[in-house]
Amino acid sequence: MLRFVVRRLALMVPVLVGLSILLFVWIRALPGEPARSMLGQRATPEAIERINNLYGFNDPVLQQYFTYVGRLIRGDFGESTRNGDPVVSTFFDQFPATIELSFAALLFAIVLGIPLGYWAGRRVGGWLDNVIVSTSLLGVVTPVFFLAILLKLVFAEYLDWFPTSRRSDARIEATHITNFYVLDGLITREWDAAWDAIVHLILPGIALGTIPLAIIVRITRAAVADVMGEDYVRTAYSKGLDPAIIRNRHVMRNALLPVVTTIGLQTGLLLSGAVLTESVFEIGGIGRYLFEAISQRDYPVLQAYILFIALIFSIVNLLVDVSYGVIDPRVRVS
Amino acid sequence: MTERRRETAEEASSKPDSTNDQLLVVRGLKVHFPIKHGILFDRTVGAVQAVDGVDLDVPRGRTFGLVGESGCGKSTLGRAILRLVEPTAGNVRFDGVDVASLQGEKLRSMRRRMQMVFQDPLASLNPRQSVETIISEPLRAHGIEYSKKNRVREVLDLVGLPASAATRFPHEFSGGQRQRIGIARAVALEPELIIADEPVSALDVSIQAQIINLLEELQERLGLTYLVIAHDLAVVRHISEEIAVMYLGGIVEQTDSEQLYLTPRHPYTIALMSAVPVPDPAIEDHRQRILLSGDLPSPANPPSGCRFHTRCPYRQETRCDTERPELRLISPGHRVACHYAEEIVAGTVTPKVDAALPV
Amino acid sequence: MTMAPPLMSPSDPMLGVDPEHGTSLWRGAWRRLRRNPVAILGALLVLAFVLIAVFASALAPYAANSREWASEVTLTSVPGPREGNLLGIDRYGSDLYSQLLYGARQSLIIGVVSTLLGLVVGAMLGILAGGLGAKVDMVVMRIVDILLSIPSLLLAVSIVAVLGQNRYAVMIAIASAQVPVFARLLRGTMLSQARSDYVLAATSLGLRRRTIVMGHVLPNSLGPTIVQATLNLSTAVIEVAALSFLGLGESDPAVAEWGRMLVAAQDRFASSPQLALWPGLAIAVSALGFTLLGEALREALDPKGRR
Amino acid sequence: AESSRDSGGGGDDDTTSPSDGADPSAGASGGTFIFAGSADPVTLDPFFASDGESFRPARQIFEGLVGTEPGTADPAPLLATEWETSEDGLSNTFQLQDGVTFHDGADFNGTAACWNFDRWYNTPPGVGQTEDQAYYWISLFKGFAKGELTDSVYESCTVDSETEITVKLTEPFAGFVAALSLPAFSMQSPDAIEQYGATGQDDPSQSAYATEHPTGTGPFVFESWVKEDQIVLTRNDDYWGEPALLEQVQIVPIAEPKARADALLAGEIDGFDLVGPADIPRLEDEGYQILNRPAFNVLYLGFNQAVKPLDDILVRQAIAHAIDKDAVISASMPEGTAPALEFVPETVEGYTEDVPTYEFDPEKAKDLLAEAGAEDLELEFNYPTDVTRPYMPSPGDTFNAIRSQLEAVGITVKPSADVWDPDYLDKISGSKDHGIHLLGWTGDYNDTDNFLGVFFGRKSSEWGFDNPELFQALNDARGLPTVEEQIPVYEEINRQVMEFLPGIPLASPVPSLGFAPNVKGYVPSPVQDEPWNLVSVEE
Amino acid sequence: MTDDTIGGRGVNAPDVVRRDLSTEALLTVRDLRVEFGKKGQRPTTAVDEVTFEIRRGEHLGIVGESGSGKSVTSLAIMGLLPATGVRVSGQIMFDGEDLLAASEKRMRDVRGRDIAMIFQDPMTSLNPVVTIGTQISEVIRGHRDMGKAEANERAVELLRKVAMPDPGRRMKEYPHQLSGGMRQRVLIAIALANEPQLLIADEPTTALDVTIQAQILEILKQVVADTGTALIMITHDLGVVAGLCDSVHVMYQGRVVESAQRRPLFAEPRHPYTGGLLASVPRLDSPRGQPLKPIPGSPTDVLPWTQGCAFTPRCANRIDTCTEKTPALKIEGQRALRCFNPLTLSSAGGATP
Ligand SMILES: Nc1ncnc2c1ncn2[C@@H]1O[C@H](COP(=O)(O)OP(=O)(O)OP(=O)(O)O)[C@@H](O)[C@H]1O
Ligand SMILES: Nc1ncnc2c1ncn2[C@@H]1O[C@H](COP(=O)(O)OP(=O)(O)OP(=O)(O)O)[C@@H](O)[C@H]1O
Ligand SMILES: [Mg+2]
Ligand SMILES: [Mg+2]
Repeated sequence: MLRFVVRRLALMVPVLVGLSILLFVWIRALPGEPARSMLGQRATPEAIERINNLYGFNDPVLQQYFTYVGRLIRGDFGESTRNGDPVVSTFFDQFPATIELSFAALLFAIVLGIPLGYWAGRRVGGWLDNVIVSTSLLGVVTPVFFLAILLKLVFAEYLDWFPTSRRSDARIEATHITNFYVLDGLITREWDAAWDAIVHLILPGIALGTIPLAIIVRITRAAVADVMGEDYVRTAYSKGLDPAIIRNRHVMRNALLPVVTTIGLQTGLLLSGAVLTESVFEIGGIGRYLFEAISQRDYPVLQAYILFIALIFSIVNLLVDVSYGVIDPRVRVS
Repeated sequence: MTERRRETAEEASSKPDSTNDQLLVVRGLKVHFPIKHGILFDRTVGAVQAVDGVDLDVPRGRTFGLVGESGCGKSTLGRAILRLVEPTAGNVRFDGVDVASLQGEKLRSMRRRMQMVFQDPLASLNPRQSVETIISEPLRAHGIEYSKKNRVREVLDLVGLPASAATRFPHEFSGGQRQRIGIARAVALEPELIIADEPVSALDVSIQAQIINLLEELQERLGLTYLVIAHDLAVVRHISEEIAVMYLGGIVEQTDSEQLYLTPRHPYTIALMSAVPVPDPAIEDHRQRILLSGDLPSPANPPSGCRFHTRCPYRQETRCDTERPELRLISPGHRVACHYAEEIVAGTVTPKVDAALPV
Repeated sequence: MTMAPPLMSPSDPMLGVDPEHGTSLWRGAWRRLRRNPVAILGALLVLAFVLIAVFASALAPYAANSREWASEVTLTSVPGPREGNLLGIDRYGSDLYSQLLYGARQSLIIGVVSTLLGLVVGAMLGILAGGLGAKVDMVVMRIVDILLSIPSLLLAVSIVAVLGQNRYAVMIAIASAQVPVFARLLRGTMLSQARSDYVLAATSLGLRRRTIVMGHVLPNSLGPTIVQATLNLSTAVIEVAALSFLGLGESDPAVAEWGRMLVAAQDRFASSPQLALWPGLAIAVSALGFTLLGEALREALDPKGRR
Repeated sequence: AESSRDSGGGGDDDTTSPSDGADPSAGASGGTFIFAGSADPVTLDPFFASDGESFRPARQIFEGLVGTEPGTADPAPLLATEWETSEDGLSNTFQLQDGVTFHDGADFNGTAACWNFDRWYNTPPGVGQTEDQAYYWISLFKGFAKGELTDSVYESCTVDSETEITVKLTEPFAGFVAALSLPAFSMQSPDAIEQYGATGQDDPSQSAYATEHPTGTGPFVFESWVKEDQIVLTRNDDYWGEPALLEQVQIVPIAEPKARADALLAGEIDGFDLVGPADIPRLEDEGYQILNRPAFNVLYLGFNQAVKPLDDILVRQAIAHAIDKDAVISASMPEGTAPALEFVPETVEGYTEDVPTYEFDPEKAKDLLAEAGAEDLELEFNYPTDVTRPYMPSPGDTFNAIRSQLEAVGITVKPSADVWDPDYLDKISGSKDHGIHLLGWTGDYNDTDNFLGVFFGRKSSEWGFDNPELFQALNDARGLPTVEEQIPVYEEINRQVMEFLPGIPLASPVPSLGFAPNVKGYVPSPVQDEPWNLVSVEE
Repeated sequence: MTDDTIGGRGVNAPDVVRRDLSTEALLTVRDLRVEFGKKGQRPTTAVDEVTFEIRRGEHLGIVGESGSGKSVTSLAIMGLLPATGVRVSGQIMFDGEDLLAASEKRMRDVRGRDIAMIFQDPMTSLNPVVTIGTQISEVIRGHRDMGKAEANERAVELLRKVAMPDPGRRMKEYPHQLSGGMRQRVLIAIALANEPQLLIADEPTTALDVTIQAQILEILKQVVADTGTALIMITHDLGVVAGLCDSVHVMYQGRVVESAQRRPLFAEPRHPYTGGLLASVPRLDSPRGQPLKPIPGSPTDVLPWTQGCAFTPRCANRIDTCTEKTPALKIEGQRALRCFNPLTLSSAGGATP
């Protein structure tokens, strides 16, 4: 297992290096200059020139790349050209927000999706299956931001059950240690703050979680339907076991294998969706920030963030594979 | 002792060559599939020794049977002969031509002369091709002039399928009919050698005989040479003139069909023979059964010495686990790879009765 | 030795076979599709969508992007449904109903073109990887890995950023997000098909490698890819909207494009919700059509589905 | 004049504010005020900031020598009680407020004031000396002691006494005193900067001082900043002026105007800046307050004369006659927005009504086009997406309205939209590749050059014309030592510009603030100089 | 059992009367009929008119080629046919109780305790993600009030009984760590865990190699003999039946076409299908060169039973009656036969002594 993990980590290196080169070239292919973003509306050509010289934007791309790599090696990811914030520290400032959101979304998707998928998959073609499948399809085809706007309109503005935006209520005293607001609230025993953070996560979590939910429902359903037809389930029935044991030990434990993989694959989707959800709900996470970085040519942020995201993506997939090994003993040995 | 043994070995490998017309000559064939492991770059840390030093002579116009348990390397051997997998060592001469040395076009045209029939008839047919395409495509590929309608009909007729089958697709046929299509495709090229890898084991019992008979009839009509691979000793014995018994990548015994049945010499063959059930209560009730313990060891990590020694009821304290026995001629036309073949015949070496439970 | 079985009727040996065994695989799939109400619903939705897109100019009461009633639109109010304007006026002064119909055209064109583009490029990469051996495979798959490690929307956004804001940029952007998906899928199916016996058979028959890859492996591997393409049409329609939401896409604000209409309506959600609801619904329904069709196609082509 | 920071409330000339709640005694003392801006500040060290969101907390924490009259852009005493400019305009003497202390307890006095001037002038070369950081210093004072830019307008600051300093300039600078009202030139605590100002990074705007220890003399003391979430300030009990009524204020970023309105309606915030025009009726209907800032901006339709036939004055005039500014305003700007006559808003010195005007007259427009031989005129029309600026609350709508009007006179419009930053700005200011475009400007402080000079002071690819006379006139006007001397000159330049018609000034939209019904005492300022010490939130 | 009967060389003495068969039937299947049909589709009859009984300790063989309804019959007995789309009629009396009428809850008690089953494919019949130990002990604990440790002990004992090497260690292993033969032993252990009265083995050795098959059959024989369990052996391998079963039922297309004690059946098959099977299978002991006599056609060439004898299209012995009437299962002494024109003794190509 350890060998496997090490190997996978090692395999990530070429991908990340490739990505960093690709990104570097790509980002410099973006028209428009970071200098313009830095200087604003009425920047004079001289000022732009000075910025370009100062930051080396005029150097040959190759030279810029090596400078960049040189700094990377020293652990320096640079600073945002927009506001000078050190990229790493902003990333860690904002990342908790995105993780919290994604986690809420996944939680919603998993907690709801797996049972629904199970019920649908047990009787493929039954009325319950049809209801679940068609509802989950609706989930897939509704654009994330549209759903987000609708949820916000109905549940925050019209019904006033939930806050309209942001991660926390400014009126509630909260101490932030980790920047995971829910966690912070729990650590500091500021229960109201923790609760407030949870309440703020509900609508965005649902909006972001709906597509994963639909996907999880579908995969679970298919997996359950497949597993139900497996010989070992028939064996389990032939043993006269308690239905609950058959469901949990024999059906679900096997059906979860593809589901776990799918959950891992949702990471990319979640981050895409986070860009939109964070915009609608005004959450200061990396999604929104990254989008702004792209449109404003914030090279250092772009480079570092996309690399970080790719890294996280790979790590999540690694974790998925590892957890796969935990559930599936067949993977464990090899 | 050693001296004598070397002699017999030489004798064994030289003799068949000199005798009558051998269509296929295999010498020292090995196929090892590397097992790769590594942190960044794959290193080969071992190998699945699927085929590990096989000599084989298939006489022209005859049927040669290859029998052995699942995983012992039969299919790999068949494929290696056709260069469908690359052999690791050894050579294969087909009608005097070294198949291993052929490349590109030469190899391609050589393939026309050696064909294969597969175990799973459905899987070996492209589901998107009609029977007509399946049969005519190889003809086209080899630039063989043919009149489309006639040749396909001819071949179908040969394998006992109606002409109307030509326009249909594989999944519309029953298992036996599919196998006929597979055979039709193989014979369409008028090959000299057909390697049939488990040609009947996926078929219903009641159909197997049809296919076996078909194969026999085609051999008669077309003068084919067969290498029939199967795990079912009864089937192999039925159609083959010469049989080789394979165990864990190597051949342990080879002789003609009659001899093998009457006087099996290798302990594995003896056990195999005794394990095959016979549909006759009278015989079944009186049979002596030699049960082997355990399973086929992994070809990735084969036992030392005699590959069979871990399961062999006749295993002796010496040599069996240290020295790999060579396939040697012990009587005319009968070759066995066992150190104690003669002693077993003589009864000086007897099976251990106290062998462990079938592990 | 009798070989032709005496009773096998020479005219038709396949009497009374299982009804599933019709003819070719695709025709079998087609049969199953026709019997599947979900497929029919999906096909109807898609058909309606396509028809509307093609005949938008005939169906719409007003010209696209006419802005005839621009003077009646103020910052705070937009005329609602009324005589002559079935759904009311959009925020730029055109007939909302007409704009919705024309919007189908935009969505269809962008969706189809970008998916096709993604499919073609992805398929080419997939064929390279799956058909040209381990070295090419390694290189192509690393590239695909790299592309896949960037969330698709961000990839699309950065491409639009490079290519500028126009419809073609959007198409290319959405296509590029699909490329790795198709490449990977096709490569996977091709590699697994390449291991199957009929490929071995083709090799043993002495067919050329190209014939084997293009004539045997590829056709048998296309099924999942085609299913994926159908599903991706729905994603593409949604992604167009998402890009519009982020302010990227067709540059003319008044142009009839659902995503843009939906986004433009955002700040008037409270006073004129119809401006957002209709395009939102249109996106969802057309995406639903493609999804249903794709799902049904998947089931029809899935051998396991033939229970 | 008194500053609003002094007791006495809302200032003398009754403001544009509809809020009459400027009576401090009516406001309950204490409580928290939560205000939403549109983005997180970049830095809390205002010297290295140039964006409004960074200045918003800075206005509460810091004060400069000079403030503004509440509700206007006119300079008013703040930390300096009075000042005097020498005849030649090269020397300025400031009398300082006595008994003022920084939040860290240090005294504010002449030494501290000159320390600030010296700090600015001696900004180390490198990142800090770019317009990206020391934007206002560079654009107003031109140079530093060391580095690439050395021709500074600033010469020296001398401490005459603990309450008097003299600032010397190297050339006349009529806008000097007004410029000091910019938050960038706020007085900051020397001790705090010396203690926390060092940066590991070479970026001074991100020092520990600038993110965790901003220390000024203002009515509120910095408490905490959680990035992308909130800034918390608490009342400065030792404030030299009128201590704040509020116990605490918080500034939160909410990017979308509609989301800010939603948050206000949901009671999550007490007020916010930059109300979206579409949200105004919604808020008003619900009883929320909308306060308008006096417009201090201008939106215009620019012509790129590098593109034919825009270099033809007849074509420019034709377009001017084709546009119905009132219709454009009603379609895309908040109520109360006035059409613009020229390139400076009414509040700025040098504004005059006596400029050439071009009334809405489509027929005349068509005639002019015919006369110019440009009947089949096709124009690329550039506008930004995904942005709202105070002068451009809804660019898509503005574009759409103008497009319709242009099409009505037979001009074919080719829309071309870009993301504001940097694509659009790059295209307009950095390339020749554009046709007519929407752009505008919000003034920083009361200085005509801050408008006209910025627009027309030099040859630029935005306009694509070369008019040396105009450039020279603007250059000369800038060099006049006093505002009084400048006014007639700028009036003349305004006339000249409208004759030349490089673009069409469209409007000066009023930026609006939204507040909960119970917020009192907020005085909007055209230059956003809005200290919150008199704001109160009633229970 | 003793070691030497299984390990090494074992000798099976000719034991014609091996077991003490009680006279009273343990299981009686009467007129079993199973129809499959989805809504709107024509139902297909998978099993029809199946009648047989098995006594305690008896070994009964069901032979037939693929699709003949062997598995469906056994699943019907177990009550494991799918819940929807199936119609089962007839009677399955087990120990005096009609299982077809029993509730699902009651069936749960019966399954794994009174009746157990071993399936064909040992590779897929064990849950890949659950340890062997759990898979054995869960069936023990499911039917008996037994603690975990005790159940584990019993499981180890069972593994030892099926000659699993190193049973203690195997408990913690997963199915993929075992070879096919060992997995089949585990399945046998599971089936025998509660000492059922009836064991149904559905082609338990088809997926295994001959040498392993011999091991498994030997073990099966042993454990069944030890516990006195009645055994229904389902197979298409006539050889397996020949050495194991007391009586044999040959099925074709869902119906029993011939049943008899094994010796008479193999010695003189009467149904053309039985005879055809025996003549078409190559025998190891038959002299080379003796041609096989295949059954012509394929199993898909069938006539619905309603239109006559299903085997007619492939039958060499067919007469006109075969397509006119449906043959009934007629009992002639020790034998039951469903044929209008059965083989005579001389034409039976099958068994040669
Ligand atoms: N491509 C391959 N890579 C690695 N190992 C392989 C490969 N092909 C076969 N083997 C291994 O080689 C051994 C021999 O396989 P082979 O298929 O030749 O056996 P076989 O005798 O034909 O078995 P069967 O009767 O099951 O078909 C097996 O252990 C198999 O796992
Ligand atoms: N769930 C099902 N739905 C519909 N038909 C079924 C189902 N299960 C079995 N059948 C049909 O019932 C018939 C008998 O099947 P069964 O599995 O009993 O055959 P079998 O004799 O066990 O064959 P094999 O030797 O292949 O296991 C077949 O025609 C099969 O198609
Ligand atoms: Mg094989
Ligand atoms: Mg079966």
